[in-house]
Amino acid sequence: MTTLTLGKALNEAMRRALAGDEKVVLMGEDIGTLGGVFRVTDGLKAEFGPNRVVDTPLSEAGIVGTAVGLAYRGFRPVVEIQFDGFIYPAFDQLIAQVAKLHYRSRGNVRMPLTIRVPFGGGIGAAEHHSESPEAYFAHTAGLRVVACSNPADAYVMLQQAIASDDPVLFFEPKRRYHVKGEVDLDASLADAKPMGLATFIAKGDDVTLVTYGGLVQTARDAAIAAAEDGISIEVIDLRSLAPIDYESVAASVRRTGRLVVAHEAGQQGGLGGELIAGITERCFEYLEAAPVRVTGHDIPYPPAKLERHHLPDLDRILDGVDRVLGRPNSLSGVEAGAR
Amino acid sequence: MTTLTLGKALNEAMRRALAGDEKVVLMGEDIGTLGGVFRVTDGLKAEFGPNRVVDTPLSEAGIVGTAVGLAYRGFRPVVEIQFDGFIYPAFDQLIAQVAKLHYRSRGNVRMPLTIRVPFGGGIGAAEHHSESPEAYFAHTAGLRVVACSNPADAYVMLQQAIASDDPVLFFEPKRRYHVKGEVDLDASLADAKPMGLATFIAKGDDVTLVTYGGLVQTARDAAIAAAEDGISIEVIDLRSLAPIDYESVAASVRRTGRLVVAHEAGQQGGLGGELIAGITERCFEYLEAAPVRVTGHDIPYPPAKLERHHLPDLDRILDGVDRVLGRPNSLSGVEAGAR
Amino acid sequence: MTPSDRDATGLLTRRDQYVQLITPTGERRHDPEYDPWVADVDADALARLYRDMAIVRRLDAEATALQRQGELGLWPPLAGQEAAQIGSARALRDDDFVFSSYREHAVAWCRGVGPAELLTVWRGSAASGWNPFEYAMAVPQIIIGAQALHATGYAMGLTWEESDAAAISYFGDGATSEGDVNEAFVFASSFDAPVVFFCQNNQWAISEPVDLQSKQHLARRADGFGMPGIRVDGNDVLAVLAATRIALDRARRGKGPTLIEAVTYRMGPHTTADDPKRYRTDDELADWRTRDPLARVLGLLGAMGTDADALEAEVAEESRAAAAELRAAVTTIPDPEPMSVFDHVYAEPNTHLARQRDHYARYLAMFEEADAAAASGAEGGAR
Amino acid sequence: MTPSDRDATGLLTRRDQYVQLITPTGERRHDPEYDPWVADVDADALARLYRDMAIVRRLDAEATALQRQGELGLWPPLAGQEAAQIGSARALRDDDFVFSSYREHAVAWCRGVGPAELLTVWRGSAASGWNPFEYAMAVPQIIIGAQALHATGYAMGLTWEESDAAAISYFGDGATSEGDVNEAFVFASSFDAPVVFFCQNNQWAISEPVDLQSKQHLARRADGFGMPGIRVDGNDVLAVLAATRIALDRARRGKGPTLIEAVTYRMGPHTTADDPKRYRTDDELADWRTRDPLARVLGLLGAMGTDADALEAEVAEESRAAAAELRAAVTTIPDPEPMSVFDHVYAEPNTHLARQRDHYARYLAMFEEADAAAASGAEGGAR
Ligand SMILES: Cc1ncc(C[n+]2csc(CCOP(=O)(O)OP(=O)(O)O)c2C)c(N)n1
Ligand SMILES: Cc1ncc(C[n+]2csc(CCOP(=O)(O)OP(=O)(O)O)c2C)c(N)n1
Ligand SMILES: [Mg+2]
Ligand SMILES: [Mg+2]
Repeated sequence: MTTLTLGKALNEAMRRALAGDEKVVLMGEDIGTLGGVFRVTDGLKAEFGPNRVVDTPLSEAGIVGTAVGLAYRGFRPVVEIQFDGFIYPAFDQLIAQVAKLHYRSRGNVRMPLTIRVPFGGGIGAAEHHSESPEAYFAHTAGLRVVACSNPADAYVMLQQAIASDDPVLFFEPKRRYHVKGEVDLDASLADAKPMGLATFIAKGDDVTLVTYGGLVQTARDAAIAAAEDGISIEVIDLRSLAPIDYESVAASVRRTGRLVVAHEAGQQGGLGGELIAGITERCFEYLEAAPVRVTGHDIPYPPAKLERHHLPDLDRILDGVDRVLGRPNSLSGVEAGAR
Repeated sequence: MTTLTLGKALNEAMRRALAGDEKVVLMGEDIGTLGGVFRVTDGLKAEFGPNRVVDTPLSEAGIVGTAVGLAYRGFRPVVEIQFDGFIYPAFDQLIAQVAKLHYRSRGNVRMPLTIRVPFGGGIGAAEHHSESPEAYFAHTAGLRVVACSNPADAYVMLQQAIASDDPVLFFEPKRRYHVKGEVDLDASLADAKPMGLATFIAKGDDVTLVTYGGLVQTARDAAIAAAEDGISIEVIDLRSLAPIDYESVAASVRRTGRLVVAHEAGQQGGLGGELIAGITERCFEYLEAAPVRVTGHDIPYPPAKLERHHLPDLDRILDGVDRVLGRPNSLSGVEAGAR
Repeated sequence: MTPSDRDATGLLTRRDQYVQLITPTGERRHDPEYDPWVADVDADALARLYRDMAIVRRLDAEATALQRQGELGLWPPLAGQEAAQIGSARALRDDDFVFSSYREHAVAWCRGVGPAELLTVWRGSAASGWNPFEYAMAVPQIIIGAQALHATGYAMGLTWEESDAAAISYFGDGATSEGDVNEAFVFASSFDAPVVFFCQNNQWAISEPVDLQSKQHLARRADGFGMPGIRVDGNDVLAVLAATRIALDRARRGKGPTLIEAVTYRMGPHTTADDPKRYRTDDELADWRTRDPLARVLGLLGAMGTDADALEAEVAEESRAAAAELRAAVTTIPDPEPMSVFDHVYAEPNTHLARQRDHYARYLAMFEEADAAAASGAEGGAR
Repeated sequence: MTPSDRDATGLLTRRDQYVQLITPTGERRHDPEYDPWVADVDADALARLYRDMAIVRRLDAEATALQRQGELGLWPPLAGQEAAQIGSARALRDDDFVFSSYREHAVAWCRGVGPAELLTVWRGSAASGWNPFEYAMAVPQIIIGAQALHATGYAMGLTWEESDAAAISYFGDGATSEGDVNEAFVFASSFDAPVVFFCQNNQWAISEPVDLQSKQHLARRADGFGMPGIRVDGNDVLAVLAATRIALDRARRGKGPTLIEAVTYRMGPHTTADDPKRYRTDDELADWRTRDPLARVLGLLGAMGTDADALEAEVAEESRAAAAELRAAVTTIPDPEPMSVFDHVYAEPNTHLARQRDHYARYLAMFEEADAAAASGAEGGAR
């Protein structure tokens, strides 16, 4: 076991992928000489050369579009989008090409791309640097979408994503890049837990709290705080956002009867809705209360000094827990219908 | 009252908007001389000239991006995206600019754009010509999203969208362009029903069936067919996809206790999930069964000869109705949990 | 790279004109720069190019007829662009890779794509007609310009593998307005990618004339992106062959990308769903008819001593046979199995899709049971 | 438009060189084509341009200091680009409209944007610092290249209104690789839009050198899009002023867009979060220091008989005052009200957002009650 930051764990995962398969190439803006604005690719260009770790022109559609061509040629491009808010210029190549080409070619053309996206807020950044666009991709057939939340997962899941023959949107919680954790650098991928499965972060009986990415730690803290009030929260790190590991979540909800979903992205059309609908379909008769969503507001990401009034935090998550438990909460007295 | 096709009703709406406000300009590919590939803008360039009805170069980001600049100058651009599948190159301008500029400018800059998008399948078209991308936009704060389903609504709602000071994604069910209906060309917008409100297409007591766009007619037919089996379905045409008129839907579900949502778009992360979550939050104690989603599969839009196996049709909607009613259905015997 | 280096390639656009080796009336125009590249093209070789063009013209007409008769859902005719497509495709090596748009039927034909494979997509029977790796030709691209980036990325991969193969991307005049095509120029130039950007300027993007897209010759676009641009008579199969060979040679020698603007004309509608009468004149059409790609070759062959009438008759016969084969092929295209709608969404197992697939299978089974029940006179569970 | 028309504008890029009117050592270089455009710039006018540059340089340094001291979240320094920004901004009319990127602080200053307004966004206190219509300058753009299309659309609107105002878009060398910028060239040229594309080639896009974006001079990009391109010494305020005036004049005369490549250098980090030592050498920096935009103007003014030392001292005094004003201003920027997070998402009432806003208000109220309860020693409902 080695102690690494989440960013360094990703770096090691790419080093191992580059060393293990000569068809793996990294592409992106400032990822080579600079090592990425978050230094996640630090040292890799020096080690593997400019044809394996490629500083590209400033064009996201260009990066993803050329990666598609490279996949045609048998490469496994690992693309870095510098910040979440800069993925939109590449949207057409991702939605109309990357996601569809395997289907459109009747399985002849594989698109084993990995699109790395530092995502989410909490770092006091300028606009367009704190977005949570994951729902756009989770709604896109042909893509797989995952989000890591800790160094150990980051190390394993990124290697699994690169090894996957399907295109994977790989979301990295940028506010967690510097958080340290234990990583087994020699762990074999063979017996590693598949990236498609969710993880139980904390066991509990009263409420199932599902989240992913940057909020997983917040959810864990919420569970600890709630325990002091005698509330037992089961925390699930979803990890895979498409497809969703409904078996794990449903198993938990059948025990707790209560579900809270938290994410930084806006509520309207967000993944919380998908989860609640999917769980309601599977566990309707087990539900003891309406599932609750604790999310970012449906607003453009606000200026840095307001982000704490936008992002779900420990208190807002606990307020959601109180709501699902029928304890006093911010909407107490507000008629459900009027909610 | 005049009998018009849905396409012609849209044409008349734009004619009236162009005549009523000199700042209204239409922009798009082939919308001028040709009158649009669906002829929806037929005759408007001849009537209002090339500076009001503008054939643009072949670039969706260019069209939307220049429309943003025109909005800065005080214009009200009405943009046509030729087909649903071609909106993705404009995604960055729509998500990072159009949707955010009013917020980003603290209310100083208005983006009264209307983005017209012929959407959905059922016309046996080539790939990229039958997409349902509405959920991407419904999840985007700052945008309004509406879908019309009949000539009368098309005529009024498009004028309302153009008159709105907020950007509106206006979805037109292309398979319904040629369907005729009664339109009051002189109706005043003042007392017209706001585009934000849903419409009750058929009254019923057993099940609430919510849909929009091209499936509204199918839902109506389903209600008629079900009536023969003694099942009374309330059909709601959502019309506004963001924001959703939850009051109307909730009022209905409180009476029926059962909800079925149908859309052509894929299920994973689709609007069905948002609706079910939103209604569960509001009507949990009224629900007698798990709400059901009847949607397109989570696949890239299939070749023409397979689209009938992708799109929800009358039988699939009725199967969903049977499911929510606990009548024999395709999943009878399948354990809910395993569903 | 200094601009003069680029000039040194001697390929910079000739202003207000284009490279032409065969005049519309069939005279051979001599060009010291381009002649050497087609020195090997004798009468027989030229006759083969004529044959290619005649056959694809006939196949294209047949496909249009098949659409009119309801056998195809849609067809985008190539009529008028035979020389641009044949001249460029015949310059390719088998291991070069083609990234085309939806109109390059003649290119597909040169790559060996069979009649049924050519029609499959347009019949709506499957998502694609052929395996891209079988013919080194990608699935045709409908999103305008997207394939230019794919060709560029593929070519970048070729350089990293130190291969001397090349990639070629076909797109139209309208496509030059899309960001993707311009970004492809940026990447190709930056990485000296061995890619040929073959732009068929057929004067129209559906109803929009080329000067709405650009007031400048499209080949001129190249210089600003640090690559040479060649403007060639796209109705002159010999000039197109020469230009493409020059561009491919540069690519193989590690000199990077080249943009070729082949000036041609779409004689037919944009697709069978289009009505060109709404936006262009008969005079324009008549004018371009005088620059027909096939007639001029027959003329030149005659001057070279070939019995043009005999060749024409012989090729017409071949074309009829090819057309008959195409017509026969269309009905052999199998209708897809309902459940195949779920195939190939993912390369690996996907829990969500597997579940959805299972549900739909149960749904279809319900009807079979119902039918069976109905057949046996019993009560069906489903309507 | 034939290429020769464009040549006739006399503005086509001068290869391997650029327009320069003041040498780095302060000699006045005469240029028959550009001199007439700055004939009005006497010693006083030149001194004013020096003053502008000196003050913005000082303001920029002060803002960097404020960031280091934690008063700002981030700051993208303009150091080194004073001449490019002042020379171009001073060519504008009040009714021309500016669409800039995030680095054009000097342009904003010329437009009259106040110190607090300039810092608001970088302090993270609000989504924007000023009302775009008050200064005819849009909210700065962070999405690289997007503003080029906005300027083009605005300019299209100007032609439809038959106004003789113009739009100007500022972007960097890296931005020329984005599709948006190239599409802006297409639209501007196609509609003869009165827009000036002002590209500050400061040699770097964060850590990426300009030749990764283009092997060709960026100004050369213009010709292929049917517009003139001017390559100018971006550290020569007089040359930049002349070039921008020429471009604006063309715009006002209905001649359409012009691309200006101002060759300059980013002397500081990309932003205060960047460490340039990781990707560029001290020698490069030293080399560019010899081409300083301010020193050369002082030199020329001296040769013109101005007491340069006196001017320098006087302006230094002004600059200190301006810097002090900036420092004082930053603390006057009000912190935003929590509930303002919901303001201006929509221009019209929105049912969903109203509900969400109400819920959040109740949530915040819950804490106030709790605090109040706690204060009065009672039991709080919330943690
Ligand atoms: C991104 C995108 N936008 C719009 C369309 C609709 N469309 C199909 S073909 C076409 C015109 C293309 O013109 P050109 O590039 O000249 O090719 P040509 O059809 O003339 O061969 C358009 C606008 C599309 N397929 N893709
Ligand atoms: C679409 C997009 N992609 C990436 C970024 C991240 N980014 C911010 S500035 C920058 C470099 C811009 O370089 P250039 O255009 O030369 O402008 P400069 O910063 O040198 O003034 C990059 C890559 C962004 N802001 N937007
Ligand atoms: Mg064309
Ligand atoms: Mg730069």
